[in-house]
Amino acid sequence: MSYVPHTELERSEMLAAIGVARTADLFTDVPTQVRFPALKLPPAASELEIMREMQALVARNFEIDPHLSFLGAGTYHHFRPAIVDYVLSRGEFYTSYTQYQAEVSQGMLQALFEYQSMICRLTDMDVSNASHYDGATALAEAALLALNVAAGKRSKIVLSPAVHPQYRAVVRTYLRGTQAATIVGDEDGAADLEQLKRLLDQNTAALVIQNPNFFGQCEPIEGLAEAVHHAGALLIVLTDPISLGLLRPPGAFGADVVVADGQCLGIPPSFGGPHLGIFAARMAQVRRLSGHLVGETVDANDRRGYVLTLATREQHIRRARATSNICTNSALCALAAATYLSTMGKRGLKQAAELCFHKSHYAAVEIGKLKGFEINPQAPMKPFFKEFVVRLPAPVSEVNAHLRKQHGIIGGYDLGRDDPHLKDHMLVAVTEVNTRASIDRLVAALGEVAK
Amino acid sequence: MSYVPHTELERSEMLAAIGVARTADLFTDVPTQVRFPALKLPPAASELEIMREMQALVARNFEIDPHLSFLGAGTYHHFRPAIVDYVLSRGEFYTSYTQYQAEVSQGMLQALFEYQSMICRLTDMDVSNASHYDGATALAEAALLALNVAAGKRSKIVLSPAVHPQYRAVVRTYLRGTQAATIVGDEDGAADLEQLKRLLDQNTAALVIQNPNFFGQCEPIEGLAEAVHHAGALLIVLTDPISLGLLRPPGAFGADVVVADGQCLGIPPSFGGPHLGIFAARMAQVRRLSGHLVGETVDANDRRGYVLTLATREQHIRRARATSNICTNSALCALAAATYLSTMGKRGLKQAAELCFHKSHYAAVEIGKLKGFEINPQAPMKPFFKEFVVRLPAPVSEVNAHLRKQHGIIGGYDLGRDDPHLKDHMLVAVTEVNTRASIDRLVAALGEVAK
Amino acid sequence: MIGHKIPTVYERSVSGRCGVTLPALDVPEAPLPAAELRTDCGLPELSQLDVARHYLLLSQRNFGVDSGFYPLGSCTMKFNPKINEQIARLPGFAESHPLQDPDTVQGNLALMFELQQWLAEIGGFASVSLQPAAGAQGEFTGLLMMRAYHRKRGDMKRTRILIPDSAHGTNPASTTMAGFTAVELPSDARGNVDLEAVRAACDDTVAGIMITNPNTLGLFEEHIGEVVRLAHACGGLVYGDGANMNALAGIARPGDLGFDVMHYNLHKTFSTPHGGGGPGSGPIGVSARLKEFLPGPVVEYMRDANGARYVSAMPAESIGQVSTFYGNFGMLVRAYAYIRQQGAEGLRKNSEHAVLNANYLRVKLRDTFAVPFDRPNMHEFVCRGAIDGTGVRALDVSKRLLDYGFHPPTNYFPLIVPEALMIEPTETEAKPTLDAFIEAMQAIAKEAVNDPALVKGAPHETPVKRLDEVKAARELKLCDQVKTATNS
Amino acid sequence: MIGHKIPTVYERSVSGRCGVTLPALDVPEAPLPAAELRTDCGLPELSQLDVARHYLLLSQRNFGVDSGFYPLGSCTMKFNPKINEQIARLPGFAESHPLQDPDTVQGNLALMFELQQWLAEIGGFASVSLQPAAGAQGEFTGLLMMRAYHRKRGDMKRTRILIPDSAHGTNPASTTMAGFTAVELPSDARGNVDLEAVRAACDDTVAGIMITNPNTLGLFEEHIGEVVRLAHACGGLVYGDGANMNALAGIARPGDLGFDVMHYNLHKTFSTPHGGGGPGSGPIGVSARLKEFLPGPVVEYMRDANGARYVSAMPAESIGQVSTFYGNFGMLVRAYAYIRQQGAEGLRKNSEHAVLNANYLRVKLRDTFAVPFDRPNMHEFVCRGAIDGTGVRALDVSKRLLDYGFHPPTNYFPLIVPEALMIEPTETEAKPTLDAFIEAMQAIAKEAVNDPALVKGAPHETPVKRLDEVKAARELKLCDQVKTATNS
Ligand SMILES: Cc1ncc(COP(=O)(O)O)c(C=O)c1O
Ligand SMILES: Cc1ncc(COP(=O)(O)O)c(C=O)c1O
Repeated sequence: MSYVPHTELERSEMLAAIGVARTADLFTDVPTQVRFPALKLPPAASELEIMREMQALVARNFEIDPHLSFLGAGTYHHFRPAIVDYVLSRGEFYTSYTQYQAEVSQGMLQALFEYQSMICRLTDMDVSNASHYDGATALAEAALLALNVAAGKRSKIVLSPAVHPQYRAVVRTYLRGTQAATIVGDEDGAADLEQLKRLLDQNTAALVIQNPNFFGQCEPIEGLAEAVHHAGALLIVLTDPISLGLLRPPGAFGADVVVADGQCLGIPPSFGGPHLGIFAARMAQVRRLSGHLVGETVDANDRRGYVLTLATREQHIRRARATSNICTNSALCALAAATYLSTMGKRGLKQAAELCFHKSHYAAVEIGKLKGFEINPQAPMKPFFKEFVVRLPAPVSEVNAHLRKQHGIIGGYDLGRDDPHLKDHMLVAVTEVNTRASIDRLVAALGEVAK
Repeated sequence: MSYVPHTELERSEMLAAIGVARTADLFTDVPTQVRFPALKLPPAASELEIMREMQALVARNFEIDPHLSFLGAGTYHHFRPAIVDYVLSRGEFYTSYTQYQAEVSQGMLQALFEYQSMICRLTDMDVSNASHYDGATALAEAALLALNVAAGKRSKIVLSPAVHPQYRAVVRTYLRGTQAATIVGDEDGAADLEQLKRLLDQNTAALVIQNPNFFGQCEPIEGLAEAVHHAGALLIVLTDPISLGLLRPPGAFGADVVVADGQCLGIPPSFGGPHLGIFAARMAQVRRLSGHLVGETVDANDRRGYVLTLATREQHIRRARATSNICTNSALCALAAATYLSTMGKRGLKQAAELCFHKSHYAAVEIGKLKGFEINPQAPMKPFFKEFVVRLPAPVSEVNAHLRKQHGIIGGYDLGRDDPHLKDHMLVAVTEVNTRASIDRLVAALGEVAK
Repeated sequence: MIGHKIPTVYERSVSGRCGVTLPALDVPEAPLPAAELRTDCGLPELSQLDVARHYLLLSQRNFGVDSGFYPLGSCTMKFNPKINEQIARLPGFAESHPLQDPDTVQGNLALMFELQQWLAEIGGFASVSLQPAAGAQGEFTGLLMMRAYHRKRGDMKRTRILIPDSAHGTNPASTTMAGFTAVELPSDARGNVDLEAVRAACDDTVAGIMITNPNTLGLFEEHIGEVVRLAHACGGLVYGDGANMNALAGIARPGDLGFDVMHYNLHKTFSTPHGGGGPGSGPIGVSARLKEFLPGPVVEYMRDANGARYVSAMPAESIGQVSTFYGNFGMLVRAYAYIRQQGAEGLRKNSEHAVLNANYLRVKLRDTFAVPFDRPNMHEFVCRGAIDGTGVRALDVSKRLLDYGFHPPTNYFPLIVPEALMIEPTETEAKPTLDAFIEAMQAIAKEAVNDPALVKGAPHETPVKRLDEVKAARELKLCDQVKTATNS
Repeated sequence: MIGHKIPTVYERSVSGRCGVTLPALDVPEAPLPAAELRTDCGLPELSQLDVARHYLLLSQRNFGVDSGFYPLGSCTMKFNPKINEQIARLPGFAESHPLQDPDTVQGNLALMFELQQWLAEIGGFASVSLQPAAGAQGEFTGLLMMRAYHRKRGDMKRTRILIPDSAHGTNPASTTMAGFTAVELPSDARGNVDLEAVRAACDDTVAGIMITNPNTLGLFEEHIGEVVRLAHACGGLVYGDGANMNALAGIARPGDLGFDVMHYNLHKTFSTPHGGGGPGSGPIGVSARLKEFLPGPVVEYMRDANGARYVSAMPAESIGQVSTFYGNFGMLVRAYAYIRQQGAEGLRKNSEHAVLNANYLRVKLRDTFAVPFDRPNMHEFVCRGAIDGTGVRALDVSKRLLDYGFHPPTNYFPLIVPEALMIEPTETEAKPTLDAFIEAMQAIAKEAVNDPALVKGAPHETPVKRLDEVKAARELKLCDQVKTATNS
C-alpha cells in the first residue's frame, strides 16, 4: 500500500517545473556506484494482506489472559479505562509533533501541563518534566542529574540492590560516558538500607532506592532522607505510581528526585514499550532537569496559555552543554497517563491501590499455606504492596511451564535470572485485574507442584 | 459502573433548590402501587468486569475468519479500510443527534451531502436520501412510494422471486397496513423477467427486481424499463453497491428508484445490523421521498453551508400525512459508506468489483469441476457477479458442518431454507477478501464430499 | 483559518488519485460481460491523507455530547460509555454473519435472549422482540400487531388510534402507515391528555390509544390508570411510546400500568450513541395477549436431546419481519453492556438523577422562561423560549446558546406550547454544567432586553451563521455535481 | 465560544466525583501498614463525561498531520497509516509481557528478527539492535559503542567527535553524554561540511565523525566518500544521523557509503506517529566490526535439538541495555507493518517523491524566499524566512502561516542559515496542497510589504495569540496548584 498520492500528470508537471526529466534524475549527487540498490525485502502488501499477515504473526504468541497473569517485575496488567484509548486515538494528538508552535498546540500543552501537575501531587514533588522514555532512562537521567549537581566534586552513586535489575543495568550503561562515576551498593544482592547508608560519604552524589522495591516490599525509609542529606547527597526514589494512591509519597519522606515507569497508568504492556518515564524533582533542580517542561503564561491578549519553557536546558539550544540529549520523549504516553489519572481521580486510584494490596495479600496467604512454599523468605516482616516473593519447591521454569500448559496461567518472574541466590524464587504480581477466582486457580495449580 | 456524576453535596443542594427532601420524593405522580419495582437483573458490573464478561460471551461464538467464509446472501465480508473506523470513532460525529441545529452540524451535514452525491453518481440517479435503516426497509419504502405515486389508482406490486427472500418478507410486512395493496410475481420461485413483465397492467404500481439478483446473477434488463414505464408503473431496482464499480448502474437502464443495503461499503457484518439503507430516486419523486435530505445553501454572510431540507415531507412537520414515519435513520453508517467510497474512489471500487468477479468465477469453475457439483443449474448462461448457486451432492447443512468442523470454513447459504425446490443448493459468495488459497481450500474440502 | 470553506470530496478529487491498494488478482481473469459494464462509477478520487483530513476537519464542525452539554428534549443525549464502543467492535461480534448456523453464534443468541428478558423485566412485559431498527419502526410494528390482534379476533372495524396532541410526529405517521386513522386528543390544563376527550373518543372503532408517559411535556400522566382503563374498556389496546422510558426505568413499569405494547429506544434510555441521527434500535415489548404477534426472529432457549442451546424462532402469529436478520445487533450489544453495568439499582439511580436534573433546571429557569405547565416534571420540561416585548423568539435564544458553547434544547415541540423550548439534561450531567447553562440562559434573557439584535443575529461564533433554509428548499441542491455523461 | 478558556482538570474537579467504578473487593481485607499510608493522593475528581469533553476540546486545539500540511523540517511529518494503529492494538501484541518465556512470544520475536534484517538491508549494515527509544538515544548508544570499540582495541586517547555546524543539537549533546568532546566543523559554500576542516581535524584523538546525510540543509554531502575516507584513515569511525533516511531508503545505503553506525528514526522514515513529541523508536545499525558492541537484547534465530525458534541474546561485547526490555515494541510493530506495505519499490518511491516534493517547493518559492544553498536538494530545503526591509522575520512568517491553516516549517534551524525556514513536505502530500502552500507563502510575502503589522501580529485566527515566553520562563508556573498540606 503506497501512500504516495501523485498522479502521472502531477508528477510530470512537477518534474517540468524543477527542470528534470525523471524522478531518478533528482539523485545525481548520490555516487552512481551506490545509487538505487536492489533491496531484498518482501513484496509490498495491501492493507487487507498486511492485516491478515499480522494476525497470523500475533497468533504465534501465546494469548495471554490478563486476569490469569501474575507476571509483573516492572510491567503490569492494570485496568485501563476505555476512555484512554479514545483520547489517544484523536488524530490531532497522535499525529502531532512536539509543541514548537504553541498557538496551535494548546491542546497537548495544556494536557502535558496537567500531567505535570498531577505527577507533582501524586509524588508530592515540586516539578515534573513532560515525560522521559521510560522508568529506567528516567532513573539514569536522575543519576546524571545528581552527578551534575555535585559538579564534579562527587562521583559515587550508591545503588540499592533492591532496585529492578534492568534499571540498574541501564544506569550503568548511561554512566559509561561519565568517566569518573562509580556505582556501588548492589554488589551484594542482600544489602539492606542500613548497609547502604554506611556507604554514604563525601564522595556520594546520590543514593538510589526503589520503594516499594523490586521485590514489592516497602523499604524502612524513616530517617533515610536525613542521612542522605547529611552526607550532602541526593535521595533518588524509584516508585510505583499505583502505590501512591495509598502509600506515602516519596516527596513526603524527603526524596530529591522521584522517578517511575508510568506504564501502569493506562498504557498497555506492549511487550515492554513504549512506556512512560516519570521524572519529578525539587524546584532547586528545575534548571538541571532533562526533557520538556510546559509552563503557564498569557498571550498577547492576556489570555491564559501554555508554552514549552526553560528550553535553554535542552539540546536544541544548549547543544553540547545541554542537561540531556533527549528530544523525542514519550508525550503520548504522558497523555495516556493524564487521561488515566483524571478518570481514576483521587478515589479511583486509591481504590485500585487497595485492591492490589488486598488481593496480593490474599494470594500470599493462600500460597503460603501450601507445603514447600515460602513467602518473602528474605524479608518476612516487611510490608509489601502488590508483589511478593515465593520460594518454590521446584525450579521456577518448571513451575511456570506447568501453570501455562495445564492451566493457561502466566506465572511470576524467575528471580534466579538475576541473582543465583534467588534460584527457585518467583516474584508474583497481583493487581486489581486478578479476580479471586483466578488467584484461587493459581493457588490450586501451584498446589499440584507442592511437595 | 454508574455514569451519574452527582456528589452527595450537589444532590442535597439541588433537592433543596427544588424543595424536596429526597430524590424518591420527585415521583409522587407515579401511582404508589407500581412505584419503585424491584427489578430482577444481574448486579452492576464495573468496566473491568463487563469487558471480561463480554469477552467470555463472544468466545461462545465460532470465531469466523473472513477469508475462510463464503457466506453472503445480503451481508458480506468485504475489505474495510481502517480509516473508516477512525472517522466513525470521532466523538463529534458519533455522539451527535440529527442535524437540527445546522450551524453546529456542518460536519455531518456536509458528509451526508457528499454521501448523497456519491450515491447519486454510483447509481446514476438524481437524488438520494441521507439513509434508511437497511436495504430491506428501503425497498419497502420504495414500494410505498410507488403506491403513493399511483395515488390510490394502482395497488399491485410485481415482485420478482429473485429478490432476497427476507427483503420480500419485509415488503409484505410493510404493506400490511396498506389495505388494498397486493403483491404478485414471486409465488413461482422460478419466474423470470419475461413472466413478470406479463403481470404488468394498469393496476401495477411498480415492478421490483434485484440486480444482480439474489442468486448473484445479472438480470436481462434490456427493454425492461420501457415495458414497465409503458404500463405506467415504476421500476424499482435493488442492487449491490459494490457491483456498481463495474456494472451498469440501474439509473442507466431506466430505474425509477434504486435501493440497496450499504453494509458492503465499509460496515461490519455485525450479525446483520446496523446496516445502511440506500435510497435513490428521480427528481420527479423528490417530494415523496422518505428520510432526511441534506441540501446546499448559503448563510447570512453568503458562505456555503448545508441544511436538512424538504422537512415538510417528514413526520415531525407533516405528522399523519408524512411520506414516512422514519425519524432515527442510519446516519453513522452513511458516514461509514461516505468514508469508504471516498477512500476507495473510482479506481478502488472498480478494482474491488473486478476482484469479486474474477475470484467468484474462479471458485465457480473449480467447484464445477468436482463430481456431483453443478454451478447455477437454473440459469447456467446468466452472467454473475460475486455469488453463484451450487447444486451439491449432499444436503447443505451436512456439507457446511463438514466444512466448518474439518476446515474452519464457513460455507454458503442454504437456499432450501426459502424454497424447497432448491434443496441441496448452496449460494456461495466470493469477495476480494477470499484469497486463492482459501478458495482452493474450499474446493478441496468440497471435494471430500464429492460423489 | 482564512480558507474557511471545507471543499467537498468532489472538489478535492483529482483524476488518477486513489486512497487504497487492493490485493493483486491471484486467480485467472474471467471474461467480463461486455454489455453489462460501465466505464466510470463516478466516485471522487482522493488520497488516504486527503480523506483523513477531510473528515477530521468536518468532525470539528460538529457538536456531540462529547463536545458539550446537549439538552435536546426527547432525545436523551446522555454520555455514551466508551467501553461499549470497544465491546461492540470485538471481532467475534462485528465479524459474525447473521446467516451462520445458530450453533456457531451461541454467544450472540445468548446476548439477545438475556436482553429480551431484561427489557421485559424493566418494562413489565411478557415478551420482547429486538427486531425494530428505531423507535418509529417500533411504533409501526406495535400498531401492526394491534391490527393483527383485532383481526385475529374477527374484530375488523377498529380503524382509529387515539393520540394526544402533545405526541411526537412519529405517532400519527406510524398510525397512517399501519393503515389506521389517527385521532388527535387535546391536553388538559395540567398538561395531561384530556380525560373527557379520551372518554368521548372511546368506542368500538378504536383499535387503541398511543400514549407517551411521561409525555412530551415531561409530565407523568396523572390519570394514566383511568386512561388505560377507558381504552381497555372499549376493547382497545394501549400503545406506549417508550422514548421517555429513561424517566421510568426502575421507577415504574409500563406493563404494570396496563400498557399492552411499548417500544424502547435503546439509543435514548440505554445509552447507545445517536451517531448523528442513527442507527438506533427500537425493541418492542408486549403483554401476554400480544406475544404471538411479535415480529421475528426472537431468540428462545431450548433444551432437547441435542442439549441446551439458543435458537431463533418466529412467533406463531407473527406480523413478520420488519427488517432483515436480527435487528440492529451492534446496538443490542451496547445496550446489553450498559444494562449489565447499571443493574437494577443503577437504572433507578439514572432515572432519579435525570428527573432531579430536570426539576433543578425548571425551578432555576422558570422565573426567566415561563413554564406553562409548572408542576414537578420527570426527565424534561418545556418552557416558553420567547422573551416578551423584545421580538426575541425561542429560535433566537437557541441560536444564541450556540455562542455560549451549548447545544440548544428542542425547539417548537411539543406543538401545544407556543415558542417551546424542551429541555432534557439527562442524568450524566453534573451540577456545575447545569449551573453554567442556567447562567447562560439568564444572560441571554438579559441580552434580549439590552441588545435584541445580538440575540436575533446569533449565532456569531460558529463556522457558519444562520443558513437560508428557504433557498435550500426552493433551489434544491441535493447533490454535489450534476450528473455527468460519463456516468454509465 | 464565549467561554474561551478551557478549564484545567483541577478547575473541573469537584470533591467526591469519580470517573470509574472498580470491581468490588472479592478477597478478605488485609491489615494496611498504617505508618506507610497517605490520606489524599492529590488527583482531581471528574466524571467520565467531564474527561471525555475535556480532552475532546483540548484535541481540537491541537494541530496534527491529520489537521493539515505540516512541513516541519527534519521531522518528517508524513501520513500515519490508520491500519498500523489497528495492528499495534491487536491484543496479542498489546497485552504481551516482556518477561514472558520466549517460547510464548514467538510472534513478537519473529517480528523483531525480521525488522532487524530489513533495517540492516535498507541501511546496508551488518546488524541492527532495536533497543533505543528514539533518535537521540540511538546517537548516545552509537557513541558508547564507538567508545567501547576503541577501548577494546586499547586505543584510549580518542576523545573527540567531529560534528558539522549544521548538525542537530542532539549530536553534540549525545557526544557529551557519551564522555566525548564535540568538535564543530564549518560548512562550505555549497552547504557541505568543509572538507579541508575535516582533513585538518582528523588525527589520532578523533573517535569518529558524526554526519547527517543528507544534511540538515537537505543537501546530499557532495564529498561524502572523501569524508568517510578521511575519518577512517585517521582511525576514526563514521556515525550517521539517520534522521534523514527518508530521503535515502531505496536510493542509497549508508553502509555502502562506508558508515559504521547509524540510527533510524522509525517515527520519521517509517511513519510511526509522533504522538505530540513521542514515543518514537531509534534502532541502531552497525557494520561488522561494531556488531558485538550492540546494545541488547537482540533477537536471534536458533535451530537446535529443541527445534527452530527465536531467542533474545546479548551481544558478546554489548555496551548493555539502554532501556528496559525490548525497546519501544509498539513502534516496531507499526514500522514492520509499514515496511511490509511498501516493499523495496515502495520505499524507493517514497524517497523519490519526498525529494520531488521538496525540490518543487524550492524552485517555486526561491524567488520569494531566498535559498542560500540553492542546488538540487533531497527531502527538504532551507530558505531565508525574513522579508527584507519590512522587519518581518521568519518567525512572523511562520505565525502568519497558522492563519492560513498550515503548520509552519522548522524555524531558526539549522543555525548556519540566519532566519532559516526548513521546509520538508514529505511524499504523502499531493500537488494541490503544495500549490496552496506556495500561494500562502507568496501571499504572506506580499502582506509583509503591504501590511507588515498584520504579519508581525500574527496569528490572528488561533485560540490564543502569541504567548509570552519570557514570562513563562521568568515566573515559572509548571504545576496547576501549589502543593497542598493535605498532600502526604
Ligand atoms: C417521543 C418520541 N417518540 C418517538 C420517537 C421516534 O424514535 P426514533 O427516532 O428512534 O425512531 C422520538 C424520537 O425523537 C421521540 O422523542
Ligand atoms: C537531524 C536530527 N537528528 C536527530 C534527531 C533526534 O531524534 P529523536 O527526536 O528521535 O531523538 C532529530 C529530531 O528531530 C533530527 O531532526
